[in-house]
Amino acid sequence: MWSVIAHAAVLALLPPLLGGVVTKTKALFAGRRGPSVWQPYFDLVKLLRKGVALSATTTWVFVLAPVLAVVTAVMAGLLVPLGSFAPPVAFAGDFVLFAYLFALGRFFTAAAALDTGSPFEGMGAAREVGFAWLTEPALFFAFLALARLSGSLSLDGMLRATEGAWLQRTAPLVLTAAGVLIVLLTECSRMPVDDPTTHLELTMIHEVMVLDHSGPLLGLVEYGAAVKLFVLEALLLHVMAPTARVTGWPGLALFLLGLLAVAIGIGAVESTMARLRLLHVPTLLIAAVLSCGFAFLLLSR
Amino acid sequence: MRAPGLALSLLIAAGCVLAASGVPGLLLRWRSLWGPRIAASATVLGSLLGLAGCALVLGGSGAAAVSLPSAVPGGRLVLADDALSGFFALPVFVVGSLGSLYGLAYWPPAEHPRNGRRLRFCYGLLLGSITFVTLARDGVGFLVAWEAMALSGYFLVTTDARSREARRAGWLYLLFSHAGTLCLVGFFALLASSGGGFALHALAPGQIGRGAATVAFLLAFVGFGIKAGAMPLHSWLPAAHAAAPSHVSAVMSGVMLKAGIYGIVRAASVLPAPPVSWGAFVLTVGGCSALLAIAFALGQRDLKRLLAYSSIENVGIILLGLGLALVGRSAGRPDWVMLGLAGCLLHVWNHALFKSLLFFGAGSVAHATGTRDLELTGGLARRMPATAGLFLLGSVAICGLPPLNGFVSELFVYLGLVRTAIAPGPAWAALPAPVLAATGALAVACFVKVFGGAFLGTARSAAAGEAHESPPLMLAPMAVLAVACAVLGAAPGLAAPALERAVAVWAGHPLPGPSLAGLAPLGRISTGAAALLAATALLTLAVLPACRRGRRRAPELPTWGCGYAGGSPRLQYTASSFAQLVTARFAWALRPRERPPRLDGLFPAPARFESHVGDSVLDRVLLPRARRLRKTAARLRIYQQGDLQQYVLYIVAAIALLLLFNLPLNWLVGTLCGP
Amino acid sequence: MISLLSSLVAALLLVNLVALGTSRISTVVRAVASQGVLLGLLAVAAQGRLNGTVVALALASIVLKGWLIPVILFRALRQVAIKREVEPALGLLPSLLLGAFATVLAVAAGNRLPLAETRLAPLLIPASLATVACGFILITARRKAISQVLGYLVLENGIFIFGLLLVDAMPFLVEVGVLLDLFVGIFVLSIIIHHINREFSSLDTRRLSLLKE
Amino acid sequence: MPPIPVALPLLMAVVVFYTPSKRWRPRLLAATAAVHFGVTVAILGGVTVEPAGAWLRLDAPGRLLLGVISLLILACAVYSVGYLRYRVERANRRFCACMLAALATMSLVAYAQHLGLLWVGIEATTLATAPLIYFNRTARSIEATWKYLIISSVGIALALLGSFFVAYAALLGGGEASLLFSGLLSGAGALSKPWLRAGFTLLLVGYGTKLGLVPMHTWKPDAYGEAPGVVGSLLAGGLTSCAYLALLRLTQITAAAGEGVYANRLLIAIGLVSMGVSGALMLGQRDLKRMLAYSSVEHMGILAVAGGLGAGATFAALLHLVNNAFGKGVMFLSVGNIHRAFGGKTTDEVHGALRRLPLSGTLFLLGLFAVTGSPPFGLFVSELLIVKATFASGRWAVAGLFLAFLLLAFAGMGATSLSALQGRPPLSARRSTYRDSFTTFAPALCLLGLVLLFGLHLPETVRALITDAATALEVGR
Repeated sequence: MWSVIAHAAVLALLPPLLGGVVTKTKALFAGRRGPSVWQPYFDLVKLLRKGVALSATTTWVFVLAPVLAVVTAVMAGLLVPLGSFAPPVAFAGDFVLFAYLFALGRFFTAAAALDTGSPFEGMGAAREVGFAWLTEPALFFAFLALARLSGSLSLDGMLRATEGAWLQRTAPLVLTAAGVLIVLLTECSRMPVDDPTTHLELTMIHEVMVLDHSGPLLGLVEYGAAVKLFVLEALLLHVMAPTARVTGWPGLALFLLGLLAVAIGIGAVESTMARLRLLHVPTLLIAAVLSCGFAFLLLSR
Repeated sequence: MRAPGLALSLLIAAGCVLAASGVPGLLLRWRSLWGPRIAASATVLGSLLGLAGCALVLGGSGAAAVSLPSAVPGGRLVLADDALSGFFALPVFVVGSLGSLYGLAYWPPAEHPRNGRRLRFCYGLLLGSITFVTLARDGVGFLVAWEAMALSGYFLVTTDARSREARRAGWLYLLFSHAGTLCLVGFFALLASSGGGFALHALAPGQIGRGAATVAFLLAFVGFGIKAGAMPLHSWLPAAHAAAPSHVSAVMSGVMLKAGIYGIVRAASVLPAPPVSWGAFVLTVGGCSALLAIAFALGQRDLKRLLAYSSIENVGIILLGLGLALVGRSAGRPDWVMLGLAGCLLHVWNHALFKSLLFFGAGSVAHATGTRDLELTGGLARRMPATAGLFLLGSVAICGLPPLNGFVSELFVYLGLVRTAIAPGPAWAALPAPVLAATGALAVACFVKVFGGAFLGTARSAAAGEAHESPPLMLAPMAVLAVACAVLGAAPGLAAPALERAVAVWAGHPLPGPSLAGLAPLGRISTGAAALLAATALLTLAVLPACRRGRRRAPELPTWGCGYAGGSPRLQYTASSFAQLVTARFAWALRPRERPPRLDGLFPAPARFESHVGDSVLDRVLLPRARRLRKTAARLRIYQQGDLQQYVLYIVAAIALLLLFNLPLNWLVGTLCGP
Repeated sequence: MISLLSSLVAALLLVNLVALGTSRISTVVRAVASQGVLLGLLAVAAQGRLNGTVVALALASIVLKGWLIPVILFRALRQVAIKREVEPALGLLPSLLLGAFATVLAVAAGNRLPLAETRLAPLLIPASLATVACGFILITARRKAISQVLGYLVLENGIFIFGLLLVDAMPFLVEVGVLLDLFVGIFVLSIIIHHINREFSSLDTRRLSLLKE
Repeated sequence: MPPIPVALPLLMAVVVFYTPSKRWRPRLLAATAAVHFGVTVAILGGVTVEPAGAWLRLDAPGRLLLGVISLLILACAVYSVGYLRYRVERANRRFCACMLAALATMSLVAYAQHLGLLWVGIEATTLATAPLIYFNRTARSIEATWKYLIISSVGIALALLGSFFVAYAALLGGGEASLLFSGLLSGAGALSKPWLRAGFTLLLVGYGTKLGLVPMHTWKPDAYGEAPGVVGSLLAGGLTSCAYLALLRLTQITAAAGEGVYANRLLIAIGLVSMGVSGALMLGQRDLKRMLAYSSVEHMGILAVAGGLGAGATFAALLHLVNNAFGKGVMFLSVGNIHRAFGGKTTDEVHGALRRLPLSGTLFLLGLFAVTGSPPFGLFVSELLIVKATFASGRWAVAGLFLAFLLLAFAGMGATSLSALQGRPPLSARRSTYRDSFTTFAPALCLLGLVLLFGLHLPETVRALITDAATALEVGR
């Protein structure tokens, strides 16, 4: 019971912090002091208080998209275990739901971008869906590998099976982790795939899709993005660093620390790497597919 | 027990009523409004009868059979019903009746004087013949119903016989269809030659040799696969669906293709002891169909051609399920069989529902704007909101996204595939799972393009600007289908018993091991769907007031053009450029014909860029082969130029050949034709 | 007896070569007519005895092939007013050589075939095959329509020779039917020849190639 | 004393020939055909007993053939009444007389029990039908007639030589050289093999010329193309059936003599070649009647293959014979109407036949599906049975080629026919006087109805007729 409440609370409250940590890390790397790690919370509050400006061309799809972005991300979050705690919801095949929830969110975000009728947003939407078709197979190869490893059909079982498998099954897990990392960077539109802080619309992916959102809607978009980052980070953390050995609350604490570490790592990646040319992104994604697929083939011997 | 006989008689009556629904209209004058009305009401009546019959069959009342003497000596025309037939017959009645209602408003006699009556007659005939296809249990009867279906389909495709495009599409369809029928003739003849009569019942393992069984399976797969539109055999499909009236396209894509699937499923259940290679073969074809077809769909501009390609993709998904079931059958794994076939069958229903919904929507778009070109539409969501909403629901469903029905069937297939992965031994059978994932993501891209291109943004043409909402008679059928999609998606448990019975019929016996509910999280799906809807509703209500206020404050606010003020509809990202990022990756398969612009000098003159994605198999493989064949055949003509002496010499030559060389010839022919 | 037979057969084969070797159509008609007469005699000689059927058969053959049909053909010739076969598809000498070769071949083949008895067959079968071959050569090597009719007649004669081996097997009625068919056939053909000459103002079969693929 | 079905039409032919009235001749023709059909029905029904002569006897195959011919020619005769009304400018004396003569000679073939008599009958059919081809009196029709006469006569002459060979084989076998089928069949074992083989080969070529098997088919497109449609149906339905029955009888004798394998291989090979070549020549064919001629060649190929499949396929072969006779009847009669209405028969002149002639056009369309073996028409059933027999005899390659050639034929016929049926009719056609009348439409409709019936449900009498014929032809195979 407590675990469920804790899970919900963490899922609801923690995500913006990760974003703050990433920004902070980048600032430090850049030698600036940078905004406080709590800045995302302030931004959210500010946005929620603001009014909405709706373009005359938009329809209800435009409003529905941010809502679904949040809802899908949160629901996906309810499927991943946090540390030693089992997720509130776990059942055979929930990994499919996990992946398809994000697809649902993507559908509406892209549709909303087209809804504005702005050339730039259409461009961003095209890139979003145009890259996703390579991240999905990578993710599913990862799931196959984990399922083969664990013999389980639910995310919970899959992610716990990495427990102890690192010793004898190192290579597949490294490959899987690498693939999942690339998937994360792409899905959360991070370097080297996308630069969330750029101001050149022509080069953006995710940010350009939400150019027209404002006020609470923008707030929802930002929050949804944060939750998505959080969830995928949790997934990645489970694959590459099993923390479930430490059971109970300490385990949860340790896991959250791990999440912060991952966030710092992402910050480091972002500040040390340059953004790839858009034409080269698919190559990176294919590399992800191949590494996860190779992991599966190694395991299915 | 009377129930089985009752179910069968209901289904037969339904078939007859449907087949005859268009006949009264033929006797009336084309201008009379009663022809369509009578046809529609007869179709609805027949469909109600049929639905009752399906309900009984799927409800588990035992199977019955009737038989009449047939033209084949010792053969009989057998009609029988079982859960499998009922399962495939149901979409006929649902989509058929809704389509006829839609047609009342979509194809009124006033607008189509010449072909309305023929259209309605063939439409009824198509529905009736498909019903009998599912009921027939002997080769001759099956082929008769099959050909009736194919020919009525041909006349429906060529409804607008004056347009060259429709005639060409129809001829292509007819040629493919006849090739398929000949393969089926071979299939049934082979079964009969080894299994005895033409009756279509499961053969005993020893009854047919391994080689013969494989040849039979391939014949059936090609013959039925042509109708189903499996990937290398699909070339007739896009043109035909684009040429036919929309409610006909809905029936063809939603129901007629499924007759092909039914054939493959039935054949696979009739042939004994499938080797594992069959399953692998079907999985491969299914995977290729799904992935490549959706890529082709992304390349299309014509809305209905796009939907046709997406039908091929869904057929691919269905085949994945079937292939999994076959693998499970040869590996002796009931859970694989259950999940695979359940996914296959449920996706048949689902695709029937959302694809006909989408075709109805496409019809409404064409009806309102007079074009099917996605580059000329746009901004319809504000002019025809109801259509837009229903179309959006259909798009979400066909992408297999929760909480709608497409997700459920794909989940079954995924579960089965992953079960093969966690089973000990080689896990090659799981490889289609990532392919299916990529397909799903591409489907999202494709239908975002469709919905965005047609309904979102601003109108790209004057016609789209003056579009009008469709009449209720066209909206109501779409609404019914949308509700059905939602119900199947939210409560898949409703379909579980029917699915299990159908699977039991296919396997020949109730499967051991856990039930479908035990294998797939049906309950969790329902709760998840409920939660998703509830959360969305709450959050939407939360932000709605703010949006209202925003609208009221600034009703005429333009979109933020990143500082560029002079926005024009032509500046919008077009559907084609939206898809370009993906289609470029698939250029090796799509082979787009591109005419790049010539840009030179510092200030290049205005240039135009053209790109067109045809059907590679047709344009690059079949048509060249056909041309070469014609050229080779024409070379024979020079031997027949009207010279009598030459003709007499042929006779002498024939004698010489047959007489003087009769021994070597004998040997040659002997090696060729056997004893 | 045998000597008579063999001399008749030799005459037949000689007539074949004459028909092949001349370009004057009236000569060919006469050749065919004489062949008809020879066939009648051959029928009697082959039987070696005079019973009703044989005599009737011989008479029928002589009357039809030796008299009636030539009359018809001469009438046709007069109507179409042509004298000789100019520029045949295959030259006269080549076709002559070909005929001779075919005859030799037939004789050679005749000695290989399994035969019922050694009196008639060794003579008649090669003769019949050779005549058939000459008929074919006549049909295919000549261009005038009427020459093809003549070739067909020679062909028929060859078959008739073979028929002489089976007089007992072949009921008289059938023999007469065969001859009747032949007669009617020639009759119809001569009519058609007349029409061809009217429509195409020539008997050259090269003109007869409107119908082709 | 010759039997009535032979004597009656012969007599009436003379009567009609000397009938002065142009209007009465077609009616007499139709009446005679009707009476002939009545007599035939009576005979088949066993009402009248037949004189069991040695040479002229109606055995089971003969009964089947007689029924087919009689019905087909009845349809043709009724059609001619309406047809000749549209061709008042033509003299119809020869036409009517020759139709009756053809009926008589074909009936003679059905009765013939003697190899020589059979030959006489078939040669007579050639002569009787030649003037019919020449009906139009144009240069093209003369040429067609000439080629028909020469090629068929040469072929038939070879058939006579072949018959003599067979007789000689019997002579050599030591038996009395009777050419009665019963005698040949009973003494088949003693026949001398080389002579029999040679004889069968010559007979195959000879009667194959009448059937129109490749490469002896060259006369067929010309004759069918230039003859009136009704004559085409007579040739393609009746004449070919006679020749095919003759061929089957000889195959039976050859098989009984132990040369079955040889005969079967020859038949299958020549049949497949015919199917392939005719299919190739139908591709891009622009003349409707020539297309039908090649389709007839193709069906003869199918029949040859079926005949070569040995016992078990005989029923299918005979069923296909019946269906083909009636199906070709439908096609030729309706294409005759189209020819009348458009004043042409190539796809350059004929467009939109479905709109110009709704009745005949529809008949032609349905006939197209019928002769291409689409369900539910009778030819589909027979082809299905033939394919089954092919598989059953283990000839997989033959079955594959068979199906491939069927598709080829469909591609050729379909493209040509549909381009003629669909589209807008040219102005000239819309002006022309021809309209579908009862007599020009009903016969084809009835034939199509029969083909459809045989596809859905074979009536017991017809089935018995075919089964008896099949069993009689399978004795000794």
